[in-house]
Amino acid sequence: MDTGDTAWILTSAALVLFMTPGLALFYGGMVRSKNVLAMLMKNYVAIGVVTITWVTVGFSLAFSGDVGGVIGDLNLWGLRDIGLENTLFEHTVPDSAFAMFQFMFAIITPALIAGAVAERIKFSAWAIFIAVWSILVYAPLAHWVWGGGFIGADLQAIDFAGGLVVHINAGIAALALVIALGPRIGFRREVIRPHSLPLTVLGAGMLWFGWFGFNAGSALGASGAAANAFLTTQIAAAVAATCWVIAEAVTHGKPTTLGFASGAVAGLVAITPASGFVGPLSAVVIGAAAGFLCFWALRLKFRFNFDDSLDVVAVHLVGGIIGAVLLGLFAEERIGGVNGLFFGAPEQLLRQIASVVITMVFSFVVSYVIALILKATIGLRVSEQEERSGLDLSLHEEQGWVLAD
Amino acid sequence: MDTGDTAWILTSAALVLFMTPGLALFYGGMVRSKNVLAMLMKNYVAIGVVTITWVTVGFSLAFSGDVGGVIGDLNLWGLRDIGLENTLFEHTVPDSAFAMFQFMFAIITPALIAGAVAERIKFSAWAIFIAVWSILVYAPLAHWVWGGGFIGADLQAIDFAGGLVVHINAGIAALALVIALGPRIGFRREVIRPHSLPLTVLGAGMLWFGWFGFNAGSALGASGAAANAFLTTQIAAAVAATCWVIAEAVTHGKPTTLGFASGAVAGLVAITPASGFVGPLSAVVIGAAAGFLCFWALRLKFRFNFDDSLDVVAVHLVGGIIGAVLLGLFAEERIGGVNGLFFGAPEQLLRQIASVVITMVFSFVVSYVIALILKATIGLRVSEQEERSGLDLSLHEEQGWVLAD
Amino acid sequence: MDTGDTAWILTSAALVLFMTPGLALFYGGMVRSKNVLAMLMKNYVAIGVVTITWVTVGFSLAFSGDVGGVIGDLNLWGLRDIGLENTLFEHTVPDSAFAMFQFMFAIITPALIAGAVAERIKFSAWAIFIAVWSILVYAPLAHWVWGGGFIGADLQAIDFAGGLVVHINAGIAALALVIALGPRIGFRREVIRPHSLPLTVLGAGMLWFGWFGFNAGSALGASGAAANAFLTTQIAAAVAATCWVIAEAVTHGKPTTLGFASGAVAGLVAITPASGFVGPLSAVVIGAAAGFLCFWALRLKFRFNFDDSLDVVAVHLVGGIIGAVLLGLFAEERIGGVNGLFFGAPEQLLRQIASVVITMVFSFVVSYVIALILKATIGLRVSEQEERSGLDLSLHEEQGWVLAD
Amino acid sequence: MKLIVAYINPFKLDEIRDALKETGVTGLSAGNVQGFGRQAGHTETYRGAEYEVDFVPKVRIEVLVDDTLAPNVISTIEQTARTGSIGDGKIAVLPVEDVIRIRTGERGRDAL
Amino acid sequence: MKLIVAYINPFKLDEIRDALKETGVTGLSAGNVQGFGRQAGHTETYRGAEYEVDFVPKVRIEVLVDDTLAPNVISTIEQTARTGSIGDGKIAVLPVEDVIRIRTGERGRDAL
Amino acid sequence: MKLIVAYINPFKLDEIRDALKETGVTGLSAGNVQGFGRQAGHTETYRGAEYEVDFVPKVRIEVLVDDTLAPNVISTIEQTARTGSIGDGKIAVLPVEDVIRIRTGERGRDAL
Ligand SMILES: Nc1ncnc2c1ncn2[C@@H]1O[C@H](COP(=O)(O)OP(=O)(O)O)[C@@H](O)[C@H]1O
Ligand SMILES: Nc1ncnc2c1ncn2[C@@H]1O[C@H](COP(=O)(O)OP(=O)(O)O)[C@@H](O)[C@H]1O
Ligand SMILES: Nc1ncnc2c1ncn2[C@@H]1O[C@H](COP(=O)(O)OP(=O)(O)O)[C@@H](O)[C@H]1O
Repeated sequence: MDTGDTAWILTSAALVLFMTPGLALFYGGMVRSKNVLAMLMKNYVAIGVVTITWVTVGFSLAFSGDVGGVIGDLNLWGLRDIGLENTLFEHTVPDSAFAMFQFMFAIITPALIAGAVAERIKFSAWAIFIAVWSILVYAPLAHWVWGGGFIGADLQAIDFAGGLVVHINAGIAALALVIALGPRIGFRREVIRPHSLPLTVLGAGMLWFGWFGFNAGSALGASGAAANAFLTTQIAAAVAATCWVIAEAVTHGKPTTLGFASGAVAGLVAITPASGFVGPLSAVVIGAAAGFLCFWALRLKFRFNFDDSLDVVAVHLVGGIIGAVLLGLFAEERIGGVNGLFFGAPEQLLRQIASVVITMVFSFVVSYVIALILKATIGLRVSEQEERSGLDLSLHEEQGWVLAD
Repeated sequence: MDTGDTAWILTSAALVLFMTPGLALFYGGMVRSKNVLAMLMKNYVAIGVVTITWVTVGFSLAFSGDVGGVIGDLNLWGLRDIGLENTLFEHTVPDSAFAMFQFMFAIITPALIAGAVAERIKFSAWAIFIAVWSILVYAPLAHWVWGGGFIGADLQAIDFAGGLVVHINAGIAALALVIALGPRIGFRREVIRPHSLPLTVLGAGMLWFGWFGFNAGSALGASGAAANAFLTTQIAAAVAATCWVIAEAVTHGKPTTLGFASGAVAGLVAITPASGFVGPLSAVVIGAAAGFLCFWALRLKFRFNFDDSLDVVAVHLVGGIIGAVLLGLFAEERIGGVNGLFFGAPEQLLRQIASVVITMVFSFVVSYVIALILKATIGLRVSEQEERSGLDLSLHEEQGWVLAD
Repeated sequence: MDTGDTAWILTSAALVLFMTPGLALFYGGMVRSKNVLAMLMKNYVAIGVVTITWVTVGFSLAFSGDVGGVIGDLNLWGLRDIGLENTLFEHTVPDSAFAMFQFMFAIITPALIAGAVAERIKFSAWAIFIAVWSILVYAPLAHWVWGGGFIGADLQAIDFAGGLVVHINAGIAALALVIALGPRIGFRREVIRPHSLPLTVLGAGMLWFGWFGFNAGSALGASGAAANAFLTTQIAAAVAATCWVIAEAVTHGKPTTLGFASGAVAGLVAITPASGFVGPLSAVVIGAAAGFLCFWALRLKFRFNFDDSLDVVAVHLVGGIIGAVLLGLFAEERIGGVNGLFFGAPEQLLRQIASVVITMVFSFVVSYVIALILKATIGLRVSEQEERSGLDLSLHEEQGWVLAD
Repeated sequence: MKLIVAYINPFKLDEIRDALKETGVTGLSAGNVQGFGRQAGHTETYRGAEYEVDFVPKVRIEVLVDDTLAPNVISTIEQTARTGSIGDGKIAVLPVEDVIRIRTGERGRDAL
Repeated sequence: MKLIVAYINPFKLDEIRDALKETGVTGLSAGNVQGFGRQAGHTETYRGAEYEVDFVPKVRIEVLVDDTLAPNVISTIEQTARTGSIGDGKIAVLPVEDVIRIRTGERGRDAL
Repeated sequence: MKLIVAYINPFKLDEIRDALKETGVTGLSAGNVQGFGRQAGHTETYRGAEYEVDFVPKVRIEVLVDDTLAPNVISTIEQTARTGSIGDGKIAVLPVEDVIRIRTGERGRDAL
C-alpha cells in the first residue's frame, strides 16, 4: 500500500460524494420553486438507498469474482472481509478505500437520472426504482466494464471513469423513464422556467470540482495518469462550456449562464471515458464536440415530445457517446496504454462503438421494464392536483422558500 | 514524516474547516429569513474567535504536556515552537499540520451549539461565550480524551473523532444555554418555519463531505484505519438518513427533505466516536439507531418546553451518546485495537458510559455557569422589539434577501 | 516523483478551481438580484476563456524557458510535451500536475477583477478583456516572479502564493477598468444593496476552504512548508475577519456578516505572499493589519468617486500590498529560507517594495490600454436602458430568481 | 370607469391575460396574495412539528376599464378562471373617479 | 358591499384571520407591502456605506364584506391589530359595486 | 377621502416618496406587481427554449388622502414618475368612505 495513493483515493471518494449534492443543486435550481425540495430529495435519497443496496450485495456482484463474464459472486455481501489491507484487490490502496470509491460512482449514477423525471414522479416509485436499478442495471454494467466482465476483458472496450457505466447508462435509462412517465402538465405550452439559476450555477461548480475526483481518482493512485486525467478533464470542460455559449450566441443572439453551466457538464461527461487515455489537444477536440453536439441535441426532445425535463439525454447520453466513441480515435498508448484509430488501431473504434450499443440496449430494456412494472403496481406519477400544487407540498409537506417570515 | 499522511491530514483539515460554513448553511436555512445572517454569523465568528483563543493558549492547554491528568501546560502558547518538523508530536505529519487539524475541531464544536440559541441570543454574548467556553470547556475535554488526560489514559474510554469531545459536549452545552435563555417569542404558538431548505440541504451535503476529513482524518494518516473510518462514516450516515425518513413516513405519512438531511447528520454524529473502531455491519446498526432514536428525541423539547430551536440536543447529544455507548458493544480489536462487549470485553462498555457521564456533567455545569454570568452582566438575549424585527436588522443592520431590487 | 506530493498538488489544484465558483457566489450575492447571473457568468467564463488561452500559449510564455528575464518561450504551446513524468520541471510531481496547478491561478486572477466592474460591463468586452489580459499581463508577471524572470531571479523579491502575481495585479487592473468604465447609474445616490448575503457568506466559506490549496499547495508538495502555509493562512484569515468586525463595531456600532466575510478575504489576500515565509505570530500581525487597513481603505472610493463596486481595490490591492511589504519585515529563514528586516535583512524589504511598484505600474498601464482599446472599438458598457433592466435580462435573457412559479 | 379586482388561481394568469387582450383590454396589473376562504390549506411538517397553513397562494389582478367594457371583462375573467373547484376565486367591481396616464397626462377614458 | 383594506404589522396576520373568522367573515386576501408613515425605518450598513431604509414591511389585507358586517369587521381588525405603538396601521373602507364568485357565477351577497 | 393608486416604474419609488412627503402626505404603501400594457416585455431563453414574458415588473403604490390634497398628490406623482417612455404607468383615483387609524381609533381625516 502507498500512503500517497491512499490519500488521493480517499480525497477522490470524498470529491465524488460531493458531486451528488452538487448535482442536486444543479437540478434543483432548474425546476420551479414549488418542486425544488422534491428534486433535491430525489438526488440525496440516492446516497441513502444505493449505499444500502451496495453494502448488501451490489458491490459484491460488481467486483467480487466473475461468473461467465456477466456478473460477480456474493462472497463480499455485507462487505464481509473488506478490510484495512489490500488483500482482495490488487491496488495500492486499502480494499475499503477502493470499495468506497466505487460506492460513490454507484450513488451518483442513478441520481443523474432524476433530472429527466423532474416535477412529476412519485417519491416512493423513485426510491424503489433506484434501489432495484442499482442492482439489476448498474452492478452488472460495472462488472462488465470494470469488474472483470466481458466488455472490459473480452471485447476490450475501454472506459476510464464511466462513459459507459455512468453516463450512457444513466442517459438511456432516463429516456426509458421519460417514455414511461409522459410529459409534465403544460410541457411545451406553459412557461416552465428555472427558479434559481444561482443554485444551478453553484451546483455546476461543485460538479466540476468533484469531477476531478471522479476522473483523476479513476487512476486509483496519485500518479502521472491521474495528473493527465485531471488536465484533460479541465480542458474538455472549459472548451465545451465556451463552445456551448458560442453556439447560443450564434443561434439565439445571447450567451447564457445556464448554457455555460450546461456546456461545462457536457464537456465533463464527454471526457470521462477518455480522460486517462488521451492528451491535452485531444481533450480540446472532445470538449468542442461535446459543447456543440449536446447543444444541438437539446432540440430533439421537442421534436419527439419527450419531456426529458432537465436534458439528461442531451447531456449525459449524447455526451457519453461522444466521449466513448472519440476515445476510439484519440487514445494514445503512451498515455493510457491503448491506441485509437488515429494512432494506428482502428479496431479500438469498433470496440468502443460495440460497447456503446451493448450498454444502450441493455440499460434501456431493463430500465423500461422496471418502470413499467412500477407503473402497473404502485404507479409512477403523482396526481394532477399534486403536480399543480407542487411536489414539495404534496409529497413532502414542506416549502422550499419562505422569504416573508 | 510521510508525504502521503501529510497530504491526507492537510486535506482533512481543510475539509473540517469547510464543515463550519456547511453547518452555517444547515442552520441558516432553518431559521426565518429575518434571522439568517445572524445565524450564519454565529457560526462563522467561531472560526475567528476560536482560532485566536487557540493560538494564544487553547491548543497548548489541550495538547502540550499534562498536569495531573486534567490539563496541559502553557509551553506552546502562541504556537511557539510549532514547526515544520514533527519533533513535538509523535505523528508522521508536521507538528503544524497536527495542530491545524486539531484547531478545526475546536472551531466547529462551539459552532454546533449555535443552533440551539437561534433567533434570540445577542451577538456579543455569543462571541464571549464561545471564547471562554473554548478554553474552559473544550480545551480540558480535548486534553482528557486525546491529550493525555484521565479519560483516555486512565479510564481508557475511546473516542475516535469526537463523540465525547465534540458532540456530547456541544449538545449538553446547548441544553445549558437553552435553559438560561428561555424560549423564543411565539415558541409553540406561532408558525416558525425554515426559510430556505435548499440552503439547509446544501449545508448537509457540505457537512457530509467535510465529515470524511473529520472522521477519516482522525486516523492521522492515509492508512487502512482512515479508509475504514471513511467507509463506516458513509454507511452510518446513509442508513441513518434512510431510517429517519422511514420513521417520518410511518409517523406523519410523508418523508421530508429536512428529515433526510437531519438523519444524515444524526448518523454522522453517532458514527464519529466509533468510526475507527467498528466494521461496516456495525456501522449499519449504529446508523439505524441514530436515525430512529434521534427522530424520536425531537419531541422531548416540546414536552419540557425547552426551545432547542434547531434540535442540537436531539441530534448531537443523543446521537453522540448513541455512538459513544454502542462503540462499547461493537468495537473490534482487529479494526481499531480495542474490543467491545460483543467481542468479549464488557468493561469497555462501562468505560464508555462513564466517559459519557463525566463529559455531560462537566460540560453542563461549566457551560451553565458561564451562561449565568453573562446573563447577569451583559445579558444574553436581545430585546423583544429586536427579536420581532429580526436579528439581521437589529444586530447587524443587514438584510439577508433583497430580491426586488 | 512522490505520490504524497502529487496527491497534495492534485487536491490543491481542485481546491483552487473551486475558488472561482466561491468567488462567483461571493460577488454574486453582493449585486442586485437583476445582475446576479451576469456576475456569476463573468467569473465562470474566466474558467473557460483562460483555460483556452493558457493551453494555447499562456502557460508556455510563463513557465517555459526564459528570454531576457522578461518572458518565456513558445516551446510548450498547446501543452505539447507536458506529460505524465516530471521531466520538464524539477518538482516531485508530474509536469501535468504542476501545469494544472498553475492554470488554476491564471483562471482566478482575472475573475477577481470582475467585482470592480459589476452591474455595467458588457459581456463581450469582458470576455475579450480577460483573454487578452491573461496573455499580456498575467503570463509575463507569472514569468517574472515564478517562471525565472527578473523579479524572482534578479531582484530576489519573494511571493509565496501570489501577492504580486495575483492580488496586487488584479487589484490595480480593477482600478484601471473602473476608471475606464465610469460609475454605475445611481452610484452614491440610490440604495444599491447586496441581494443575497447568504450566497456571499457561502462564497467566502468556499474561498477560505479553497485558499488552503492556493497557499499550502504553493509549497508544491505535502511538506512542512505546506503545513506552515496552511497554519498561517488560517490564522491571518481569522484574525483579519475579527479585526474587521471590531472596526465596524467601533465605527458604525454594529459588526456585520458581510464585514466578517470581507475581513476574512482581506486576511487571506494579505497572507498569500507571506504564508510560506513567516510563522504563526507574524501571521497574527499580518491578519490584523489587513483587517483594519482594508476596512479603512473602503472609504477611498467615495472620496475619489471611483465606483469599485465590490471593493476589489480595497481588498485585493491594499491587502496584497500589506502582505507583500510586511513579508519584507517578518520573513524568517528557518521557515522559508529568507529573512526580512526584523530578522536582520533590511534589503528584503526594499526588494519587496520595488516588486510591488513594478507590478502596479506594469499591470495598470497595460490593463488601462487594453480597456481603452476595447472602449474605442466594441465599447465597454451596456446601454442605460440595459443597465436599468438588469444585466441578466439584457445580456443573457435569463432571470436569477423566479420564486413565484 | 371601474376597477375590476379578481383573486384567481396562479396557473390561470396567462390564459386570462390572453383572453382579456382579445376583449380589448389594454393593460392590467397582477400581484401575489395569500388567500383565505373555503378552500382548504395544507399541512407542513418540519422535524415532527406539524403546522396547518390556511393560506393558499393566489394571484390578484386589477384591470382599470371603461364602464362599457366592464361587463365583458367580468364575464371573460369568470369564464377563463373557472375550473369548477372550490378556490376559483372572486371578482369585485369598484368605482373609479379618474384615471391618468403618467406618460402623457391624458385623463379618463383616454388614459386607458 | 364594502372592500375593507387594512395595512397591518405582519406578525398580527394569523391572529386577525382567526378573529375575523369568528365574526362570520368567509374569506380574505393578504399581500406584502412596504409601508411608509410615522413609524421610523431602519439603517442598513454594507461595507461602511449606510443606507436609511424608510419603508417598513407591512401586510395589506383585503376583505370583501356585506354592508351589515362591515362595522363589525372594522372593529375586529382594529382591536386585534392594535399594539398601541406607532405603526399599527390603517383601515380604509371602499365602496364595492358588485362581487362575483367565479366558480358558480353567483353575484352580490351570495358571492361572499 | 380618496385612495390614489399608481402603477409606476420601480426605480422611481424613492423619488416619488420624497416628493410626496413634501406635499404633506404622511404615509403610503407600496407593493410589487407584474404589469401588462403597451410596454413590450422581454424574451427569456433557457437551454434553447425561448419564452416571451409579457409582464413587466412595476410597483403599485397606494396613498390615502384627504379630498383637498388629492389633486396635488396626483400631479406630484405624475410629474415625478414621468420619464416620457412607454410604461410610465397609470394613476387611478378611488373613493374612500372612511379611514381608521388602528393605534388610536381616530377616523376620517384625523386618521391620516
Ligand atoms: N371575502 C373575501 N374578501 C377578499 N378575498 C376573498 C374573500 N373571499 C374569498 N377571497 C379570495 O378568493 C379566494 C377563493 O375563495 P374560496 O372561498 O376559497 O373559494 P370560492 O371563491 O371558490 O368559494 C380566496 O383564497 C381569497 O383569496
Ligand atoms: N396615507 C396613507 N396611505 C396609504 N397607506 C398608509 C398611509 N399612511 C400610513 N399607511 C400605512 O400604514 C402603516 C402605518 O402607518 P404609520 O404612520 O407608520 O403608523 P400609525 O398608523 O400608527 O400612525 C404604514 O407603514 C403604511 O403601510
Ligand atoms: N387597464 C389597466 N389596468 C390596470 N393596470 C394597468 C392598465 N393599463 C396599464 N396598467 C399598468 O400600467 C403599466 C404601464 O402601462 P403601459 O400601457 O405599458 O404604458 P403607458 O401607461 O405608458 O401607456 C402596466 O405595466 C400596468 O402595470
